[in-house]
Amino acid sequence: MEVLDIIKPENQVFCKTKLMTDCALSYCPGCGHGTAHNLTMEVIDEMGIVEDTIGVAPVGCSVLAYDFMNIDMTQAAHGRAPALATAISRLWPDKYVFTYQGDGDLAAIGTAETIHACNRGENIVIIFINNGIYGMTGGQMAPTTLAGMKSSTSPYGRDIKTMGSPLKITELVAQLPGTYFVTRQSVHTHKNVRKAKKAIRMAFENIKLKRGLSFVEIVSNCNSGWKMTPNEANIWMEENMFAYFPLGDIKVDGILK
Amino acid sequence: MEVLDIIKPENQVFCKTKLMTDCALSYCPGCGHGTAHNLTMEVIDEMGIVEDTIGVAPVGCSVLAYDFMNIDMTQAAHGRAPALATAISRLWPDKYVFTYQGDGDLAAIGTAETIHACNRGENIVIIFINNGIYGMTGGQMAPTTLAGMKSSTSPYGRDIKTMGSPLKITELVAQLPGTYFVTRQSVHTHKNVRKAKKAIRMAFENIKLKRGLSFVEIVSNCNSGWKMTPNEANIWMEENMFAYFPLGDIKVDGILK
Amino acid sequence: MAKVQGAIQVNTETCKGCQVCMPVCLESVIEMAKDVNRKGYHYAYMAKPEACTGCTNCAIVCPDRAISVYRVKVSA
Amino acid sequence: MAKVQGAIQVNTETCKGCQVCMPVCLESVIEMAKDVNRKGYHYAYMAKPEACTGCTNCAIVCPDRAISVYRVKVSA
Amino acid sequence: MTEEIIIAGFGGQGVLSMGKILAYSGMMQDEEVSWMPSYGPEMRGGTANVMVILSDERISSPYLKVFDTAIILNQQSMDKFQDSVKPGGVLLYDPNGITIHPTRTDIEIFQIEGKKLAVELGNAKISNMIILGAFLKVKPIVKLDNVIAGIKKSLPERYHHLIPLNKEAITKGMDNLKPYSAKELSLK
Amino acid sequence: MTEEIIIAGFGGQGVLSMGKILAYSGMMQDEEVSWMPSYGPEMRGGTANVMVILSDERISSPYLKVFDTAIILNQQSMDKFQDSVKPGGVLLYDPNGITIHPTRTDIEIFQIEGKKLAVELGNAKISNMIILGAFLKVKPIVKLDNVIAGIKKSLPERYHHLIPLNKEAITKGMDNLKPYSAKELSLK
Amino acid sequence: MAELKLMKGNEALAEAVIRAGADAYFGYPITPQTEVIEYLMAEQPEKRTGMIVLQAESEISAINMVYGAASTGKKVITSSSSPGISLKQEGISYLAGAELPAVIVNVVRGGPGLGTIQPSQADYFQSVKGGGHGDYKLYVLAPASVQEMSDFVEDAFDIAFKYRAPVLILSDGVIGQMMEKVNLKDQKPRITDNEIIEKYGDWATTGKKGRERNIITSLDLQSEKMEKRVHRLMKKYEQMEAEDMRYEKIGCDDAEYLIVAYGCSARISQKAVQLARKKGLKVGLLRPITLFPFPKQPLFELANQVKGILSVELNAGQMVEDVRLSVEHKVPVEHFGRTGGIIHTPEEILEALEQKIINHGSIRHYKTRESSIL
Amino acid sequence: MAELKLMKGNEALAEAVIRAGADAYFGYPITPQTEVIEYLMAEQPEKRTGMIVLQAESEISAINMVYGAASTGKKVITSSSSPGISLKQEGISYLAGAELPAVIVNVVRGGPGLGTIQPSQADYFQSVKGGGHGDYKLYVLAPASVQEMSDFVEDAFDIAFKYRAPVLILSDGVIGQMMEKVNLKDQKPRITDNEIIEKYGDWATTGKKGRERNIITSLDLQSEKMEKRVHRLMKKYEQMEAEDMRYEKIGCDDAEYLIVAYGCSARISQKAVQLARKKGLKVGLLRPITLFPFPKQPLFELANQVKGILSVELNAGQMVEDVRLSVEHKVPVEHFGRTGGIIHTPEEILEALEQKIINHGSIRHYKTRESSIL
Ligand SMILES: Cc1ncc(C[n+]2csc(CCOP(=O)(O)OP(=O)(O)O)c2C)c(N)n1
Ligand SMILES: Cc1ncc(C[n+]2csc(CCOP(=O)(O)OP(=O)(O)O)c2C)c(N)n1
Ligand code: SF4
Ligand code: SF4
Ligand code: SF4
Ligand code: SF4
Repeated sequence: MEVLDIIKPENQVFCKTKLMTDCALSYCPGCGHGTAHNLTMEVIDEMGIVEDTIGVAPVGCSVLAYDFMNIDMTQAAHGRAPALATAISRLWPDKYVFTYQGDGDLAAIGTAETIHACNRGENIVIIFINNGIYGMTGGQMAPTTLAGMKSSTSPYGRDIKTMGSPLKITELVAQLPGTYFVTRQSVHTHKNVRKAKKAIRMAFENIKLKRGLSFVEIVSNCNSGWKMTPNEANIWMEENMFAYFPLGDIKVDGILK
Repeated sequence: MEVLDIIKPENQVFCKTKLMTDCALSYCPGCGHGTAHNLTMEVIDEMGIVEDTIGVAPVGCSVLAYDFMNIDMTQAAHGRAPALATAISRLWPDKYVFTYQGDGDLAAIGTAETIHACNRGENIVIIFINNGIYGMTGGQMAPTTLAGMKSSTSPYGRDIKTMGSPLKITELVAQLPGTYFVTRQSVHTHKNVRKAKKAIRMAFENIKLKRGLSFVEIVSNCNSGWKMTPNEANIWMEENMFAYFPLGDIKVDGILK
Repeated sequence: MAKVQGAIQVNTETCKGCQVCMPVCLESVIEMAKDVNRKGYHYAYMAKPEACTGCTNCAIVCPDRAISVYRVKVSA
Repeated sequence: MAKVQGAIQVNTETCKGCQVCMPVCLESVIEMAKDVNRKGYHYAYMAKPEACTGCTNCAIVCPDRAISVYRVKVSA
Repeated sequence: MTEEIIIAGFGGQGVLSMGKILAYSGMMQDEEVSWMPSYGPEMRGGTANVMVILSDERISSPYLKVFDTAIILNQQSMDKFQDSVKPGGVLLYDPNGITIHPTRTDIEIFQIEGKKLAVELGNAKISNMIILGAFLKVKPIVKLDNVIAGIKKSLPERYHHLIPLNKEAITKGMDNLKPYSAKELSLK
Repeated sequence: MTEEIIIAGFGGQGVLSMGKILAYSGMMQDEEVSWMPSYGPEMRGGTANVMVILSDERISSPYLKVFDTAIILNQQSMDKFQDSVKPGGVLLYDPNGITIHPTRTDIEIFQIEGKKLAVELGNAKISNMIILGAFLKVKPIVKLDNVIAGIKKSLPERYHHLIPLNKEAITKGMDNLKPYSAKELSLK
Repeated sequence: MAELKLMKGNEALAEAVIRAGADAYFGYPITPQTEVIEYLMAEQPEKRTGMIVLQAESEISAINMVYGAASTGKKVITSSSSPGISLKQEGISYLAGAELPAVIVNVVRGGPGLGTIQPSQADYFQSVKGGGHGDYKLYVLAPASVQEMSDFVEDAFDIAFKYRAPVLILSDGVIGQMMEKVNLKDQKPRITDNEIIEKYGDWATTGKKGRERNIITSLDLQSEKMEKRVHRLMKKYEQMEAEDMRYEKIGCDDAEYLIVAYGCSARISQKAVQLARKKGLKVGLLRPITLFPFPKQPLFELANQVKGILSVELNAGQMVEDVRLSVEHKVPVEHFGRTGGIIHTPEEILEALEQKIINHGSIRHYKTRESSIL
Repeated sequence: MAELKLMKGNEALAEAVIRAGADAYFGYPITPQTEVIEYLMAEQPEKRTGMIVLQAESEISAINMVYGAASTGKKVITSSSSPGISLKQEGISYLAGAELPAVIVNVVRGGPGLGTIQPSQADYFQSVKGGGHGDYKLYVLAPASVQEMSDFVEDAFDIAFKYRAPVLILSDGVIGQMMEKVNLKDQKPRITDNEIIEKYGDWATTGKKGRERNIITSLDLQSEKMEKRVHRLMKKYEQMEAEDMRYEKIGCDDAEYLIVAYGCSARISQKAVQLARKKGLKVGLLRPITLFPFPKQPLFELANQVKGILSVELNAGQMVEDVRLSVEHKVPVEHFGRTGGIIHTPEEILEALEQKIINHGSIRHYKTRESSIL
């Protein structure tokens, strides 16, 4: 059978969601941000809640998320997205409010906002892209940078003694009564993508059920920051990042696993 | 035997340490701050380390700690004491650097500084006075205010749904690899005072041994803020605060209990 | 017994040639083109069309959603 | 058999009359004075001197360290 | 009419509330009023003061240096504010706890045993009302029923049963005002 | 002598380092130099440019609007900077990927097949050195050995084994410079 | 309905927030303005109007909650005092850059640093020159009475929404802590969600329903766009100067000398003017009600009438610069002010006026400092 | 020993920090100054001089680490860019209030808000009028070359310790990112702990050894004391004006028109002056090197010589106010500047000079705004 006979509208089984704009992603080739963006928009599309969704973009490579996600979005100051989301969801209790943040944004400068929004159990979703580095500014050390890992501000590798251990902020917020669903996923293979999408779906369903805060960490590559090709980066990620940041659910239905 | 025959220098078995100034404490009658101040100074006196001790005062009722503790002290911006202490101990590695902070200072505005100083495992002592309220400003709700507890900003009692649960910051920092000794004490009875002093002693010994961060929480009364007499407050504290903030060691020699 | 035949369509302008679609294609259908698109990327294309099962693995891992997938049932 | 006899000396000016020293005194030695000090507080005093064992319980719970404690051995 | 008053004493002596009731009373009879407290970390036993102005014109500055009347409840306040009384003005004070008595001869001075009389009334907390009464005896700038109305306004419902006691205290204050002349002292 | 240059192209084409080597070379012969890059979140494939000035006097503005020479490596840059060349100035460009060629007739225009020649040399990354060579053919403002010294300075030790290759690239650039006349085009 | 009450400035402001139909308050305690959040928590506006009150974990979180609320078209306000306001500077700059309507209240205490909790006006520069980064200004209202603490809340919201810009109410420890009679306005109904979607559908991020999506951001990676944004802001400020500048003149008609003062200093200076008039000195008072836009023109005109001007502020000399810029150095302008929490008395002000202006000609202004420290 | 190098402004500054014998750097990444911490981390000053470099969890933490280090008499520095500097305002006010020596670097980008990462000078007001709360000023150095990025580090530390006050190095994206030749100074030895205890024993909190204890605080609950503190600060600022004001004059001797510009704008304006001179226009340039203290006196004197002044800044009009205050409105002073990250060219500057000054008389200044938006 000829390819052209197959490539017909009626045979289409997958294409880009309409909730992503036509604007070309500013991300580096193979960067997980793109996949995470798409999964989030696919979930919102499938739930049919786009009219009631308000997103909060961070400061980081995904600062331009609002150029790509075809929904109402507000851009927050570095680290403060959870504060914005708190206010928005308090004032619009029936809206689906989510933040999309990187590890520097959420776990360094935004630590207090993250911890307290989680502790208050705001009825929001936090999507947390952990790529172990500050991508936007050119690859500096993040709270999640692994021990011995090189970055432009740990050029000889992260030294635990002087720079501290990689921070498992996700495990910390799981300790708080306010968090209802806490999970760690990745988006570098088809299997992981499918799992991650399920997790994001569950998170947004929790908003509908007013269950409190859902925290979805996505361990992702910053191949530019790591100075690898995308596929090298994904392999390195499996071998090193997953060892320290194991994938899977951490807290489900408010109960720690 | 006549009292006057007993009250002679040679018979003295206890008196105020010379490391407390003659300046009358500005604290309310029966406030635990005074006892905590004295215990800290007694430990430093007994260890003979006053010449090498640098204290960091917070913003809170104990902002004036430097008027009472007869040692070198720096007064920090609200919540930032751990950042100051980090710098001081990095630059003076052989000094005994400690912070003395209230719950609003350490667990609200100072959350990020607390978490990250603990995560870096700075070689300092943090003395954390948890009185479940903002004393200095007149009794507002603190992160540690108990569920249903009244304060001037939770006049009908803390509502968990809108204000979040009382934050167990001490249990959180115990999760971090950087903390070496984490304990919760009180100073309202002679028994507890003796235990608390041992804990503070151990904390300062850890500095000498460069073991990393020691975190000593002292659950204390704010009888003014709680609108009770000191003894009423202490009884209420035993019945209510200790139930949620149980006394005892949480992490010893870097191992969680 | 019915067998499926798939095909992918790559948007050669949005494709960044990152190659993350290659390892997830169990049939090794995809390769990168010799020439480049306007942004200078060697874009992906179906090197082995006959082998494509239309499983969508490549499409869902594509960060830029440059791949659309089509599938038909064909009787062997 | 040797018994100990204690005594406390209260700094009536720094005492704030908070009374936290009372419950910890197993011999109920301490009470608050009728009259007040310059700050207007009813300060603590030894109401039952003979009962004091000089255990220092009161002194170490006193936030203002207003109590000094003395002790002597006396043969019964 | 414009009356500029300062009331000063310990934190626990009801200084601020006395001023508040004065202000409310003035309001009850449609006067302009201002109430400017000292504030801060009010540790128990700290000193407090409040500047109260009642006037039939718009009040300019709520913060003043000199006053028509000073009501003094402890020694620190006596030392600090004795000289703030305008010549010909009034100084009213509770001798209880006062060791150095006023020495000015260009003003009217009165004593009121607020604390002592309050104990007689069986409620130490009421002394400030007694002193208020004494002040109103010297300067009847507000009518008694306006004062009562003012108390009603300033007290939460749950305390309204105390109003009769307050009234009693005020009259007791009016009856026990004692003029005091600095001369006597200076004669000795 | 003062030479004001702009170099512009894609992020990956070695625009900034070409400018850096020029600056270092100038420094090697004791000239004043300035190197002013565009900067920002350099996502791969973004455009980059750098303004380089070599002069025997103190340099005033490192940021300019018009230049003696523009070295152009992609279409966006051609569109943006063609008009920034001073009348009588030089425009040198790599035709690879250029669809709309320069049209000015009041300046000297040259082509250099940087990318193509680099592939011949078996290292695509070296194209910027080829282009640098071409530029030095047009404007021999720095001596070759100073350029080599400049490369040494700007490259980390571990890359010094590449210096011969760089030298080869520069000469190749010098040999392959092609003058280009906008007229031809406009004639068609 | 309207009510006459005796209230603290902070309480009057808090009550006015509810009555103005505000949707939310976010704050963190700090003396001398903690009564604002305490009053709101006690009043349970959630029950009265549905308004939300939340104690944030910090001032930074509070101002960013304000940013979030404002980005959805809600009427939102926060309050703090000097150190807390410094922490809000990034957030305030973001509000200005993203062109969001919001009200910020600063009940000023003495700085720098932890300083003192006593009254001060030392945050004038921070308020009018932009304490945050970048080219922006705040519309700054300076209440001088408890009544204005109440009235200015609605005025502030009106301006904030008229211009889609943050507005600052710059009060001080005196006005915040004192009690005066206050006429409370009637309760305004809160705007409904649907009204917001209607009215602000062209910008507010309320969820894209039947329209193109909205984006709130202060970022423009293209400089051309960013410059357009800055010009848009500058046009707003021009319009504020043309349409919404406010001030009050007291006894200026025959004045030979002028005092310029705002907030509590204006109240105290008013008494000083009375004392001066008693002495037969023709002194007037110009009280800027908006510190930005500053009453440049009225001052410029008065400069033709008066012999000299004294700028009275509870600081070491800040507004005095704007006074000089306004009168273009046509008459001597000097500064007087106490600092560190000490409040100048009417007597002190009159004395300063006589020494520095009446009995003293102009002095070189590039030596300003000297004249500014008392 | 001294060295001639080709470096970026940010790198030159970082290298100078090590060579000045600094004890510590605390910072957080932000464009366009991230090279500072990256360079320091790569250089491992801990091995070169024992200097400590730490990436803090935020700008707020960094400035408070600076406060801690400074309180023990150590030589400490931090750097950031506009939004990060706004977050530091409380800490900076604390440094000023507690009278601590420290150096803060702001490599300015365009605001407000997240704005742009491109060069700007829109933080002038924040820098010189006090972005933080309370009565304080920063000594502000404005480098205009990579050489000055290097040289001003030691100058800044000297001033910081001379006055026990925070010093700001106000740079911009152009000066921070450009490369020029730079003559690096020789390595200075770091001051030893014992020397600190010797030299600063009267205030630094190094542990009380053989002396009364030291206290570092910015708090004075007694207003009388707090006012004394404020007066002490004001005296320092007077002394700075008298002893440490810096500026550069270029072609001013015969100038009929004057450009006032600092930082990158001064460099670009210098070229504009050259272009003007080519056209036969007698234009001079006064470059303030210290923005506080501002060169009031030299400007005041030049006002007797020139016909008009153009204040050129990469912002919507900020320094122009200080220029007007300095010349006391004796000559027309106008503003020109691009914003949002766009850099004005020499040609644009000359054009503005001709339009706004040379071919145009004075205009009413209370309408400043109009003149300031291009
Ligand atoms: C207040 C402030 N500080 C610092 C920055 C500079 N900055 C921009 S993005 C970023 C870090 C981004 O890293 P991350 O959050 O991990 O997101 P990523 O880019 O890796 O996706 C920083 C520090 C800023 N814009 N604002
Ligand atoms: C930046 C800043 N925000 C707020 C305040 C006001 N403030 C002073 S003390 C305090 C809280 C103190 O409470 P806590 O830390 O629990 O100590 P406590 O007084 O109970 O001992 C606050 C909010 C301040 N001084 N600075
Ligand atoms: S820098 Fe890293 S995180 Fe940012 S787009 Fe590139 S790969 Fe992704
Ligand atoms: S307010 Fe509370 S914490 Fe503060 S001194 Fe009084 S009792 Fe202690
Ligand atoms: S994953 Fe997408 S972008 Fe990457 S090569 Fe494949 S098709 Fe192209
Ligand atoms: S505990 Fe101390 S302060 Fe309290 S009553 Fe006893 S002696 Fe006095």
